[in-house]
Amino acid sequence: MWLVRPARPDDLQSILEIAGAQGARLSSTLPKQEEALARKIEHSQASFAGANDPELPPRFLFVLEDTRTGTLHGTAGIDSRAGNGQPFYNYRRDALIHASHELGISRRVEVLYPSHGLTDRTLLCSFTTRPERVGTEAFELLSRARMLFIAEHRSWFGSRMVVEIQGVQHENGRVPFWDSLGRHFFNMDFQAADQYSSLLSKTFIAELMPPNPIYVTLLSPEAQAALGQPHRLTVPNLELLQREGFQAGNYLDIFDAGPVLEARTDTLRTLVTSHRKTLHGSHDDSGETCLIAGGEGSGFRCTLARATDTLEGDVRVPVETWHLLEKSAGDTVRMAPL
Amino acid sequence: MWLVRPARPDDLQSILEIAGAQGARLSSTLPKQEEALARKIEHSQASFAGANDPELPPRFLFVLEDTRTGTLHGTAGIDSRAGNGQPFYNYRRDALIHASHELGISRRVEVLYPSHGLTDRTLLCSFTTRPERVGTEAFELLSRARMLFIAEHRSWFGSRMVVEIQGVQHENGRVPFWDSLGRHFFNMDFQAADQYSSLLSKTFIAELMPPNPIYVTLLSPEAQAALGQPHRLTVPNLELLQREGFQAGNYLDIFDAGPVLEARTDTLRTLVTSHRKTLHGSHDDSGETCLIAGGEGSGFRCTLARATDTLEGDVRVPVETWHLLEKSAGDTVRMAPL
Amino acid sequence: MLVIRPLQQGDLDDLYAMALNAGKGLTTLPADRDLLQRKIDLAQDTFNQRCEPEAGLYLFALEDTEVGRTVGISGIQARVGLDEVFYNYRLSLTVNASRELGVHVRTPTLQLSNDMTDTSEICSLLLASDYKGGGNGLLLSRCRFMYLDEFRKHFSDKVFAEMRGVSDAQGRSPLWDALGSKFFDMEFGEADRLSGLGNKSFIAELMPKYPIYLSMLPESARAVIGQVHENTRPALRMLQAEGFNFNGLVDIFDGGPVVEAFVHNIRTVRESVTRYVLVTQKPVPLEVPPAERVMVSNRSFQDFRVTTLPTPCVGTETVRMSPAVAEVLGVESGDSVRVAPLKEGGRWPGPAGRDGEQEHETRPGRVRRHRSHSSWG
Amino acid sequence: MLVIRPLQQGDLDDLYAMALNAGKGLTTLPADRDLLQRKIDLAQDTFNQRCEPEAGLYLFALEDTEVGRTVGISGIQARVGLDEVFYNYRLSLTVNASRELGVHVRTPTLQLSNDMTDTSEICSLLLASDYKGGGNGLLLSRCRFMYLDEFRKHFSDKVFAEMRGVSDAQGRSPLWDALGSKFFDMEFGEADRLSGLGNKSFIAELMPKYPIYLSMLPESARAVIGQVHENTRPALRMLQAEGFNFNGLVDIFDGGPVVEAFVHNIRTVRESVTRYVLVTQKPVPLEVPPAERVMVSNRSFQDFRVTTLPTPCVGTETVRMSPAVAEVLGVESGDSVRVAPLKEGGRWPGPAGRDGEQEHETRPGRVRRHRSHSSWG
Repeated sequence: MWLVRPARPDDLQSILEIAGAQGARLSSTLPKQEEALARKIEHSQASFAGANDPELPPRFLFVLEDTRTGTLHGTAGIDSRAGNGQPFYNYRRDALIHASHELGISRRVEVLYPSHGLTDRTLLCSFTTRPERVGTEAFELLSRARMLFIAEHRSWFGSRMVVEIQGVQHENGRVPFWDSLGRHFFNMDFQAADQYSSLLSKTFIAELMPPNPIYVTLLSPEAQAALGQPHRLTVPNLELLQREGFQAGNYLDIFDAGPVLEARTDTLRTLVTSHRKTLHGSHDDSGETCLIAGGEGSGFRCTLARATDTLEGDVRVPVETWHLLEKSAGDTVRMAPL
Repeated sequence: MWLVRPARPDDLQSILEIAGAQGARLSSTLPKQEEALARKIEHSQASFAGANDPELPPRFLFVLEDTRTGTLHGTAGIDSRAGNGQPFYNYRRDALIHASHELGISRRVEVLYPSHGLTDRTLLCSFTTRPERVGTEAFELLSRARMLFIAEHRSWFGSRMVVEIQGVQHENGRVPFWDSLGRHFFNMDFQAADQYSSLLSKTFIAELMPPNPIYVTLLSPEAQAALGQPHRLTVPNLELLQREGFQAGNYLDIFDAGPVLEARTDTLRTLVTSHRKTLHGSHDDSGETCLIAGGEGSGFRCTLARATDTLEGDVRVPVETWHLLEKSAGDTVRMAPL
Repeated sequence: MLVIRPLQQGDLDDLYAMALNAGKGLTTLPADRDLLQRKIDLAQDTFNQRCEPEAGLYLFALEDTEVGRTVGISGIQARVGLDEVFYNYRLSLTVNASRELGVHVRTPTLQLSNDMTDTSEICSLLLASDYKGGGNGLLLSRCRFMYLDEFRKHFSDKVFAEMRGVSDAQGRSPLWDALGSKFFDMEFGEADRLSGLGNKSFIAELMPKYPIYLSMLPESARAVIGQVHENTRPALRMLQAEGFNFNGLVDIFDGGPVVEAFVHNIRTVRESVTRYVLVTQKPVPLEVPPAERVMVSNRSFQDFRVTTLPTPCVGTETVRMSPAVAEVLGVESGDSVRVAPLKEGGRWPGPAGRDGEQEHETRPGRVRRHRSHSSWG
Repeated sequence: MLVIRPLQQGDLDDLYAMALNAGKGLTTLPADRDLLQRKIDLAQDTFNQRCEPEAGLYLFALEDTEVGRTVGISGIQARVGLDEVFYNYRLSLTVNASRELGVHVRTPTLQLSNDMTDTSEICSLLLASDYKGGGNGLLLSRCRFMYLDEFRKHFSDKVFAEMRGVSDAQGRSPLWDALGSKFFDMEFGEADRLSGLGNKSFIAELMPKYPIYLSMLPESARAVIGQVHENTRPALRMLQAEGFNFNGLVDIFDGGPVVEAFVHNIRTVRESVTRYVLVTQKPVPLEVPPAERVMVSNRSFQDFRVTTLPTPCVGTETVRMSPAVAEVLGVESGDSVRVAPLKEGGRWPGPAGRDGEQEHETRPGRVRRHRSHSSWG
C-alpha cells in the first residue's frame, strides 16, 4: 500500500538516498547535505504541528512510503510562502516593441526582467521519486496528496500557487541558459549555484545576479531556445500539474529558464473535485481507485483506495485503508477521484 | 428609439460637438480636431467594409443615435489591434523585494516598467456620451453593442481585450501622476500630451518617455495614491465593463496612471450570453428589454427591444425594431439580455 | 603655399571630389552635393555670425594657393546634442561580489549616455590623398586648436573628438554585428549613413535602453570597444600628443572611442604665443621638415588664416615673413599673430608656455601697432 | 618639529582621541578602538609589505616630535573595490527630444557605478583641532602625493578622493532624505556607519538598481548632488589646486563628489625635484609662513618621513638642513631627498618641473653619494 505522510527525522537516510539518486540529472529544492536536510525535516515537523513564526514561514515535506516494506519512494513539499520570507527570484519574460514610424520598422524585442512578483505565493516543491515510480498511480498520489492537504488546511496557504519546473539541461550537465547568462555573473557552474540556492540565504543572488533587464536577443541561440522549456524528465510531472490546472505564465527560473507554472488555489482540480466524506467499511475490493486523506497537521495521511460511494456524504473503503489513515468508522476523510 | 450604427462622414459635426463637450474633464481617444476626426471616420468606414491593410489595422467607430430626432448621443470604438501597428505604451506595475538577510530588513519596492505587453490586443476605446445618458439603458447599449459586433465578426478580433480607463484628474485639470512624472520629460501639460497621443504617431512617446523603470516611492504621494485609480466620472463605465468581465491587471496608463482593464474575448458576458435568433414579429410590447443586433460589417445595427422569446432559435420583437435593424422576418439577428 | 581659411562657396566641387575619394566611413562628410552645400552655407553663416553661436559649424579649408584648389577640410561643431540627441555608450563597470561565496566578478557594461550634450566637437577632418604627408594633416587638425584658443567663449571648456571604430575591408563592424544589428533591422553602413545625415529619431526608437552586459557579447565584439580603426590610429596618436584622453564613451554603432581635452590643456594651446608681424624681403627657406615649422594664425574670427613658417622666423617679439605670406594671412608689419609649433617636440625657440605673450603685453611701448582682426576681418 | 611618518602601534590612544573629537561624518575613521587598532595593524603590514600590494592601506601620522603626540592622520588605500564592492552614483545626462513637437528635455540621472574599482584612493585625513593652520593640513594631505610619486608602481595611474557631501548640523543629508531613506529602512548616520565599517552587502541588497531621474527628486536634494559639506570646502580647494577634478561620480548616500587626478598631473608631483642633503650647523629660521616652506621627504618606502623647511634652504643641487631635521628624516649629508612646495603658488627656486632632477641625473660627477631609502629604510 502506498502512503503519503509528513517526513520524520528517521526518514533522513532514505530521503538522502532518493535525493542523491537524482544526481545532476534533475535537481530540486531538496538539499543533498545531511545537516541541511535534517534542519528541513525539523522545520517541516514544526510546520505540520502548526508552528507559524513570521520569520520562518511554514514549509511542509511529505514522503511516499511503501507500507509493505517500509521503504520510501519519493518526497514532495509545499512552501507556504515562496521565498520563505526572502525574495523569490524569477525572470519575467516581456516584450518591448521597438518601432520607427519614419523608417517603417517594427521589431519585437524580448526582455527578461528580474522579478520578485511571485514572492509569498504558495509553492509546490521538492518533488522527487524513484525513477520506477514515475507516471504511476503512486506518483500521482504523492503529488496530489499535497492538494488534499491544502484543501484540509486551506487557511494556511495563499490564494495563488506556483511550481518551478526544471529547465533544459543536457546529458553532460550543461545548462544552455546558465552558460549564456548566469555563469558570467556567478562565476560557478550550474550545479554549484543550484545547491547554494537551496542551502544559503538568497543574499548571494542579490549580490551576484545582474540587476538590469536582459535582452533575449543577446543570449546564445541555444539559450533562447531553452526559455520556458521543461527538462525532458520533468514532463510526467508537468503534465500531471497541467491536468491539475497549472499553466505556464511569463515567469522563468533564473538559473535554467525552466517554466514557472501558476494556478489559483481554489480552482485546482483536486480542490474542486474533492469532498469530505464519512468513513465506512467495505469488504468489497471493487469500486474506483481514488485519493483518500485524513488527519490534521502532523496526523495527515493520504493513500489510494478502492472506494464505493454509497450515500451522498459517505464513503466505503477497505478497513486496511482505515488503519493507514489512522481513522475509524464515522471519522471524516477527504477524497478525490484519481 | 436608440440605435447604434457605424459612424458616417455626415456625423462629423455631431461627434465633434460630443467630443468637445467632454472638454478637459474627460479625455478619450477621440480626436477633437475636425480633420483628424474626418480621417478617423473614413478609416472606420473602410474597416466596417472589411478593408484590412496590415499597415492600418481596422478601427471601428460606432455612434449612438436617437432615431426619433436623428441626433447623436455618444460614440464608442474598437481598435482591432491596440497601438494600431505601433507600440501600445503602458506602465506595468511590479514589485521587487529588497531584503537584507544580515540586517533583517525586507522592503517591497514598487516599480513601473515601461511595457508594450498589451500591443495588438483588441482595444475598446473612444467611449463618450452626452452627460445625461450616463448610466442609462442607452449607455449600456452603446458600450455592449461593440461586444455583439465582436461576436458577429469574431475572426476580426484577438483573443484578449483591453480597455484604458481614465485616471485621476482634479477639477482644475491637474493630473497628479502626470505632474509627478510625465511633465518632467514631455515638458508639456497633460492635455497637450493626451491630444498628441491621439493625433500623432507614437514616435514622440518613444523619443520623450523615460526609458528606464520608475520607482513608485519617488513619485509624489498624490501620484502614488492615483496609481490604478479611475477618474470619478468613469465609474459608471468601469462598473459596466466589470460586469462584462473586465478586470484591472498590472497595467497603467502612461500619462495618468488610470487602470487598464483586461479580459479574454471569449469569456465576455455579452459573448457568452448572446445567441443568434431568427427574427419574428411581435405586437406585444411586454417582454424583457434586450440588446438585439443585426447586419454585417457596414450594415451592422444594434438597438434595444422588448423581446418575447418564443421557441429556442426564434425571437419576437416589434416590427419597428426590424426597420431599425434593416432586417425582416426570417433574418438572423444576435440578441443578449440587458 | 598651403593656407587654412574658412570654407567658402567655391569649395563645393573640390569638397565633393574629396568626399567621393574618401569612400565609406566618413559619415560627417558624405559624397552628397546637397548636403555639402548645406554645410558650406552653415559654415559661412557661422563665420559671419548669422546663426546662433551654439548652432555654429566652423569648417576650415586647406587651400593650395598656387593651384587654387581646396585640398583638405576640418571643423569644429560649436555644440552637439542641441538639435538632435547625441548618443554614446558609456563603457562602465558592474562589480558583483559575494563575500560568503568568495566570488568577485567584474562585468564591463555599455550604458546609453547623452553626456557629451552641449560640448564642442572637433570633426570632419579630410585631406586629399595627394597632399598627405609633409605636415599638412597636422596643420589641418591643429589649426582648430589655435582657433579654439583664440575664441574660447564660443566653445565649451572641454572639447572632444569621435574616433572611427574598427571595421573590416567590407565595412563590417564586429560590434554592430553582435549588438546593433540585433536591434536595428539594417546594415551597419545604412545605420551609420542615417545617423550621419542627422536623422536620429530612429535611434531613440530602436536602440536598446537598458545596459548591455559585455560578457554576453562575443569576444570579437568586446575586443573592438574603445578601439580605433587602423586608418585612424595616426589621428588618435596626434590627438593624444595634444593631450586628448579616452573619456569612457564610445560610438553606439562601431564602438570607436571618444577622446576629450580641456581647451586650456591642449598642447598647441599651451605652447602657443603671440608675436608681431615683421614683413621682410629677406628670403627664408620655406621647404623645411614639419618638425622645423610653426603655425602662424592671423587671429581673425571671420577670416581666419593659418599657414606655416620655418621656426627660425620666430623671434622673441616678432615673426618674420615674406610679403607673400603676409598677404595670404592678410596681415601687415606690426599686426599680432599667434604662433605654435606644428609638430609636438618640434624645435621651439625661447621659453615654452604663454609667458612670452605676457611679457609683451606688459611692455606696450615696444608695440608699434596692434589691431584685432576679429573686429574687421 | 612636525613630521610625517607611517602610523605605528603607539598611535592608538591619540588616534582614538582625535576620532572622538571629530564627531560624525568621518566614516573612514570612526571612534572605535578595535577598528582603529585593525587599521594600525593593516598599515604596519602594508609598509612592511606583509600584505598583498593591492590590499595595502598606507596610513601616515603627523607627529609633533617635541611633545611626542600624534596630531594628524592621512592615508592612501592602494586599491578600492577588491574585497567589498565600491559603489558610486554617476551623475549622467539623459536627453529626450522630439523634433516633431519641438521638445528638448535634459534630465540628469544618477546611475549606479562601480567605475572606481581598482583605483587608489586618498582618504582618512584628520588633523587635531589644536594643530589646524600653519600649513599642517597641507603637509598632512600633500605628503601623500610625494609618496604616490615615489612609489608609483604600488598605485593606480589615477587616484581619487571622496569628498564629504552636504548635511546639516543634525547630520541630516537632503539627498539621503529624498532618495536613500526611501530604500534603506534606516537613518543616514546608520547607513553611513555600516558602510564605513566595510559591511556593504546590504547596499547590493537594498539599493535601487535602476537609474534615478533627478527631476523626480525635490530641489533640496538635487541642489546637493556633487556639492561638498562646507567644512570640506578647504580640502576640496586644496585638491583642486593640486589638479583634481570632479569626475562625475558622487557618493550614494550624501551625493558628495569624487575628485580624481592622474598622478603625473598632480601639482606636487609635477613640481617636486630631488636634491642632496647638506647637513649644516648654520641656523635657519624655521618659523616661516607656509608659502615660504617646502616639504622634504626621505624617499623611504618603509620608513617614509616628511617635514618642512624654509624655501631658501633649497639650492640648485642640495637642500640644507640642521642635524635635528636630518635626524628626524633619518638622512645624512649626500642622501637624496625629494622636495616640493608646501603651498601652491609658494616661492620656488629655479625652474619648475622635473627638469632640475634630470639635469642632476645626467651629471653624476657632482653626486657624492646616492642611496635609495626604499631598499634599506
